[in-house]
Amino acid sequence: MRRAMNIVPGRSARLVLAVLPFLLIAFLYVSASAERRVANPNDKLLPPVSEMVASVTRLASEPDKRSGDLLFWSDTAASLTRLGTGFAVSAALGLAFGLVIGMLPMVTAGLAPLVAVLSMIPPMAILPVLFIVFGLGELSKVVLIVIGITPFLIRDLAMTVGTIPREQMIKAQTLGASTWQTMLRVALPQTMPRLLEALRLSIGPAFLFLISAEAIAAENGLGYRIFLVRRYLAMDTILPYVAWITLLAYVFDFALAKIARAGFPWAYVQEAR
Amino acid sequence: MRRAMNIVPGRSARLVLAVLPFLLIAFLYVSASAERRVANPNDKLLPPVSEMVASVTRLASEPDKRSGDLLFWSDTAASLTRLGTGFAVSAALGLAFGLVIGMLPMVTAGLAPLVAVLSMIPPMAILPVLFIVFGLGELSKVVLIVIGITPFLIRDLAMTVGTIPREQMIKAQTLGASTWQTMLRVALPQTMPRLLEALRLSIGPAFLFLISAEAIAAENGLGYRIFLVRRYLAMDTILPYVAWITLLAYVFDFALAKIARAGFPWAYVQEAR
Amino acid sequence: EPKKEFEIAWTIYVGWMPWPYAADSGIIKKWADKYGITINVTQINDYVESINQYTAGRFDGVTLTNMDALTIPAVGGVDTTALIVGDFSNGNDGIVSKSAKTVAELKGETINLVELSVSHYLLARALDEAGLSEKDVTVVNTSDADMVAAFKAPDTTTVVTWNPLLAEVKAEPGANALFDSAQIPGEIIDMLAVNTQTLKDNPDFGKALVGAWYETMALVVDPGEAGQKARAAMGALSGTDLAGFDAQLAATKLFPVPADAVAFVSGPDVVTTMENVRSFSFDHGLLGEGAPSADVVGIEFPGGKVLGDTGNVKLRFDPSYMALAADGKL
Amino acid sequence: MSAIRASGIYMEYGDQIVLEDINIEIASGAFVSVVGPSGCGKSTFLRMVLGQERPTRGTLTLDGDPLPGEPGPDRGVVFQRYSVFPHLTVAQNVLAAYEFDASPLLGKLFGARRRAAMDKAMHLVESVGLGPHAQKYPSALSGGQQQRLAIAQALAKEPKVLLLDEPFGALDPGTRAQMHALLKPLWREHGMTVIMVTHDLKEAFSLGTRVIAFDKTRIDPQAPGRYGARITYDLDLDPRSPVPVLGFSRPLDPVTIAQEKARSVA
Amino acid sequence: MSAIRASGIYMEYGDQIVLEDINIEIASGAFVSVVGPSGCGKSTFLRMVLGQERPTRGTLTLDGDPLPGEPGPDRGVVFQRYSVFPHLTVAQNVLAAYEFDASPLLGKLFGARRRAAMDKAMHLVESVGLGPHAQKYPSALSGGQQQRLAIAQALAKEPKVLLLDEPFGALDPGTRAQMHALLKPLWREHGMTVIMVTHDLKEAFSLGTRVIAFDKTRIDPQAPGRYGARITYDLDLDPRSPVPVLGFSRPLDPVTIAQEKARSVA
Ligand SMILES: Nc1ncnc2c1ncn2[C@@H]1O[C@H](COP(=O)(O)OP(=O)(O)OP(=O)(O)O)[C@@H](O)[C@H]1O
Ligand SMILES: Nc1ncnc2c1ncn2[C@@H]1O[C@H](COP(=O)(O)OP(=O)(O)OP(=O)(O)O)[C@@H](O)[C@H]1O
Ligand SMILES: [Mg+2]
Ligand SMILES: [Mg+2]
Repeated sequence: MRRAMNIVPGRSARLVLAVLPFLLIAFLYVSASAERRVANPNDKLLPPVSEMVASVTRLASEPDKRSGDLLFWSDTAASLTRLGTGFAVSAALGLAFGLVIGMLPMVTAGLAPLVAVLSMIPPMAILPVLFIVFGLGELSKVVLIVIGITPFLIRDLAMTVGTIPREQMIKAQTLGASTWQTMLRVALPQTMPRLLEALRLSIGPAFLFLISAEAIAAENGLGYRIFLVRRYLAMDTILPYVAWITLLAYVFDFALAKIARAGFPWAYVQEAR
Repeated sequence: MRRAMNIVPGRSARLVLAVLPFLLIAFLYVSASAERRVANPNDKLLPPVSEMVASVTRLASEPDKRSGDLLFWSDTAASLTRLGTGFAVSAALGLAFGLVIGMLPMVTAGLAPLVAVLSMIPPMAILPVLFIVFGLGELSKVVLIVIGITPFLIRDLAMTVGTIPREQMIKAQTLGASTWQTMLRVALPQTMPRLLEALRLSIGPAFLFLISAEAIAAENGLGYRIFLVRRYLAMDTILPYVAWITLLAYVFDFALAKIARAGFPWAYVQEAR
Repeated sequence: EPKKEFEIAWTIYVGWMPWPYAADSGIIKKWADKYGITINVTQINDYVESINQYTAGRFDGVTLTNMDALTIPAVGGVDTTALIVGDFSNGNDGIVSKSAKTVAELKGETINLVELSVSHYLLARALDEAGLSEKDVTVVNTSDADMVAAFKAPDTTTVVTWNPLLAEVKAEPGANALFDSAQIPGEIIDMLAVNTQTLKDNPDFGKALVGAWYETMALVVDPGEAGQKARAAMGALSGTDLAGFDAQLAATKLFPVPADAVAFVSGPDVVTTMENVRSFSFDHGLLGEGAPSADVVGIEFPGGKVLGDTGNVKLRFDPSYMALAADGKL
Repeated sequence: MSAIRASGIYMEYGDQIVLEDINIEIASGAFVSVVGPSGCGKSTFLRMVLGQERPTRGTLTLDGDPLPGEPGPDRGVVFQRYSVFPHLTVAQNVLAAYEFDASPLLGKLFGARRRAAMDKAMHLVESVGLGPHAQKYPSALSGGQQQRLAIAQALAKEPKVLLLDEPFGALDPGTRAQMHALLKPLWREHGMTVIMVTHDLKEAFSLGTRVIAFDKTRIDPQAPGRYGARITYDLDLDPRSPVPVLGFSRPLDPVTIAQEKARSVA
Repeated sequence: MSAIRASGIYMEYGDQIVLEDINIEIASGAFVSVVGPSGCGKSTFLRMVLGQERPTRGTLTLDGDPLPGEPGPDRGVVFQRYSVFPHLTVAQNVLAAYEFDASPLLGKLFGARRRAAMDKAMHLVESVGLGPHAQKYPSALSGGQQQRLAIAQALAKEPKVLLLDEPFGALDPGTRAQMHALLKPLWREHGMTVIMVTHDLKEAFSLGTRVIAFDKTRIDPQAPGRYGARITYDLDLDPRSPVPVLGFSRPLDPVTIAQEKARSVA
């Protein structure tokens, strides 16, 4: 008998194992849905798959009466634009501040406590102030995402910079590197893989903040639709939208994982073995 | 001139630097508040500090007419109980699943994709289903916190286990360790510091989920009070509550950081230099 | 099937604050004991969530408006009875603008409101009366909890909302109240709805609720010290004080005695109102996206009159329990 | 009994062939010194015997049975790069070797049993000269001190096969001699089979009963990864062996070398 | 010019005194071999000269001026544990040494200047025998290969002072000789001051113009950390030195040793 830790599944076993829990969940859902339908034929909480398909098909292929848009796609486009902008801004801020805080003890002393405190403020609770400063338009939605995930990125990346062996920083200096060059050529590239990993971990929260922002004030977007139809418990729309968000998020996650491995192979050597 | 990266502030300089940005923010607030009061003497958005103090003093020292409680303290107690339970459950789940997923390739294949997908589901969007399954009592509030932060913990800890050098796992096996023993004596202790770090990063999100849960169904708690007075835009209560939440969160953060350094000195050797 | 323990949910709104007061002060327990049952009163902060939970079967009764009773539980196949009609909004809902002075001036404006709520309905009615339609404005769905703050944002010009948010919004410098529910009296009805099947199986549940309600209502309208104390407690529960609560009450047409409510429910205006509501709901897709016409769900009124599909009656206005109270038969 | 036999072993990383057609039989109880230029695949060979990596071709047997494809307590190792547990102190690092066996559930000993095991561990710690540092974490140790700790750890299990990858490389001559003095009697008493990679030829010859050298026999200048290393020399020093004199045993067939040189130039 | 002088240097980690009252003058252009038992503080001494750590007492000067308290391009280093950049290939690791200087803003060269620098870098890479591995990341290198890469990197800057911590420890004799042959002429041509820690006495004597030994002169068995290491031997081998014969220069005063032994026993 080999030790459990040494048993590595093959390609196909891996696939089967990955799919199994999802099948289980699907099965549970279908039976729970059927059960509720028996009790109440109009039950809205767990609609059967057929209704969800119908509902999504309609949203995705029939133009809306009011705006003429295909709602499913226009919602997706609006949300992804906000999310993409928020992500890009957060990544840039997180990387810049994370590097500077991680590298320069003076800046660490000045900013690390501030960032720690800022990361603890629940953004939802100070929305009124945010509205006044950033208005109610697209900007405030992007800002909510940025406020939501940037402190995490900054703290995580500053920590990552801190774990680069001191010997490397010293080595760079003996090779004549200035602080700026050390940051650019030693710290930055070694932080990039972790940035991508941290972004992966932030996808969930980013969607959460996006949805919250869209629930608070919006005219379109995935979160807007979910909260709008919640007014009549249209789970046949909500659940597919949630599934779609999850799928989108998972695709991003997967893409970021692939990009990280393609762009920074040296960071994943251990994994490859 | 020394390189910026080598300039380490002394004890007192560090303190001054840390306090500076907070003073700046306080100053900005006070002047913005005064300005708004000049324009509108009844402005509620940025109340002067005196009003906030008065409001908190009332909540913290005058018993509520209805229940006889000191609301500020009973809210804090209720919220901290929920938060503490949620945190404890999440930490236990995160550690257990993180270790198992990180150590056993078979489990990784089966559960890692599921956890990745679960971490992407925005919990706010499926609240109706959660409430039906877990009820509307204390349980569902704790569950929301757990659902909110556990996937992050699991993924982060599984990743951490993955970065333990293979040589150590091999070494443990040559010393006769079974999979279980390797997990217990090699992986677990080396994951603990990261668990504490991950918990630190989760404090913000945990409060966020707590507040959201309390805003939807609760009769007390910090989030409930904020939600309750929000309809009157009583920023003189909301802002102190937010500050209090932030302070509590920061204290936890600090405590976890200290515990980590005291309990796992070997993990912070690099830092000490 | 008959049972002994019942759950009702309430949310913070002036017309529903008697419920927590009745629970706190023991009135509910008194009446429940009288019928040998237990009634648990639970506060939910999120209004929609409370209705969703009722619809999903977690509660036997819930406080809601006539429109939401139609569009959520009734459309969701949960046969629902309007057991207690407590009041209608008489100025509690309104349109407030920083830019427009009349409803007609709203043309082309962006309006923040909770979409598909009674606010939306109020706006539709207001525009209708001014000869405009919803196409002439842009509505932005805005969460009720953030409405007051949203109105403070410089780029927000017009909101539709309800009390106590409405009072806060009106107090903003430069705000004009354009229209309110006093101009469409009786159309926004606040009530306690219960599951019809549960009620049928457990008439005592309905009797206990009605009994407790009207005992509490007596206190709400009592100008004396006991009434003031009760109203002060209700005000505190909703995050304000006696004065604030009284101001909200002033914009509410209460039915303090059961006979008034019976008369209102049995009158013809309710039918007209529900006709308006269901056509608004149908136009906005609230009756289910697949609904062929406003007739899919039947609404039953006293005397057997039914709007819509008689084979699928899911919302019933049933004054019989209130009538028992009016007749002193509880 | 712990005889190791490698037949037709190849190890390839992608395009690069590291080891090529390795055939060797190591008798039970032998002390084999492995030498060879840097990067020729010595550590790779040890990793395969350890069970950490599998050869891409060929078979490895231990006492005639296929080598277990995973590391185990029968084969101890000292890695080239220090691989002690950073979260355990020096004493705990060695103690762990006793604890895994004795406490299947917790991997931790308590009370009297712990004291007994700790005595054994401390004895080993002192014999590698780390007594004064027993309570330090590895990060506070010098390079050589860490390496000595790894040696103590590996010896604690008294494995049948001991794999050493430049174990004494970071030690000064004095400490090195001390380590030799520690290892040699243990090897003799327990009949361990030892495979030790070293760059110190004196050490290789003074400790080993057999010295084997790995090296590339052919090099294609255009594709340096195309040919792997082979065993180029194999010297048996054991006075108990059939030919009890120092001598080459089974050197590479010179014809083959010539042929291959010719091929690699072409 | 790069003469180093240490006066009254102490290094303490908490309670433990590692180095005690070190006084030494190293002439510009000297090649100093440092030997001593494992854990006596050789690496610590190098770290201080490098500017990575500050002595707890005493002063270090370079050509009479206090030693800059931070590392710089005037002092190159090869650490005992490999410290190459994991995110750069072998060629890029060496190239970086040229890039920092030539491109203050980006720390990166492009076009013709990059090709020129790359030629120099590749030359160095080949001279340490890593030509075939130029495109690999350090993680795919053997231990000795990584160490050679670190040597190439340090040599690229032609520093005034070169600090080597067991640079050849992981190399086989052949490669080691190659490295000696690479280092020696560079040292001579550029007049570098080299301080090299080694455990190979032969290497210490064959490369160095001066050999110094660190060791503890007193040991308190109750508190092993109480006394630190000192310079116990200092041999000048330079044929150009005032006494052009191999001989001890400035050994420890025997009276002092005796006094201290007595004290440590008391
Ligand atoms: N993961 C890997 N991917 C690609 N090549 C690798 C990998 N690991 C090792 N190699 C290559 O395999 C060859 C042999 O490596 P190994 O570590 O076995 O050498 P070694 O003989 O132990 O050298 P040293 O004496 O320097 O430690 C080297 O050329 C190295 O570049
Ligand atoms: N951070 C630290 N905290 C406490 N003690 C330390 C620390 N770093 C080093 N030491 C101690 O300082 C002493 C000298 O360490 P150093 O690394 O200089 O030894 P060395 O002479 O280079 O040994 P080796 O030849 O084994 O590399 C050792 O006893 C070590 O335990
Ligand atoms: Mg090796
Ligand atoms: Mg050292």
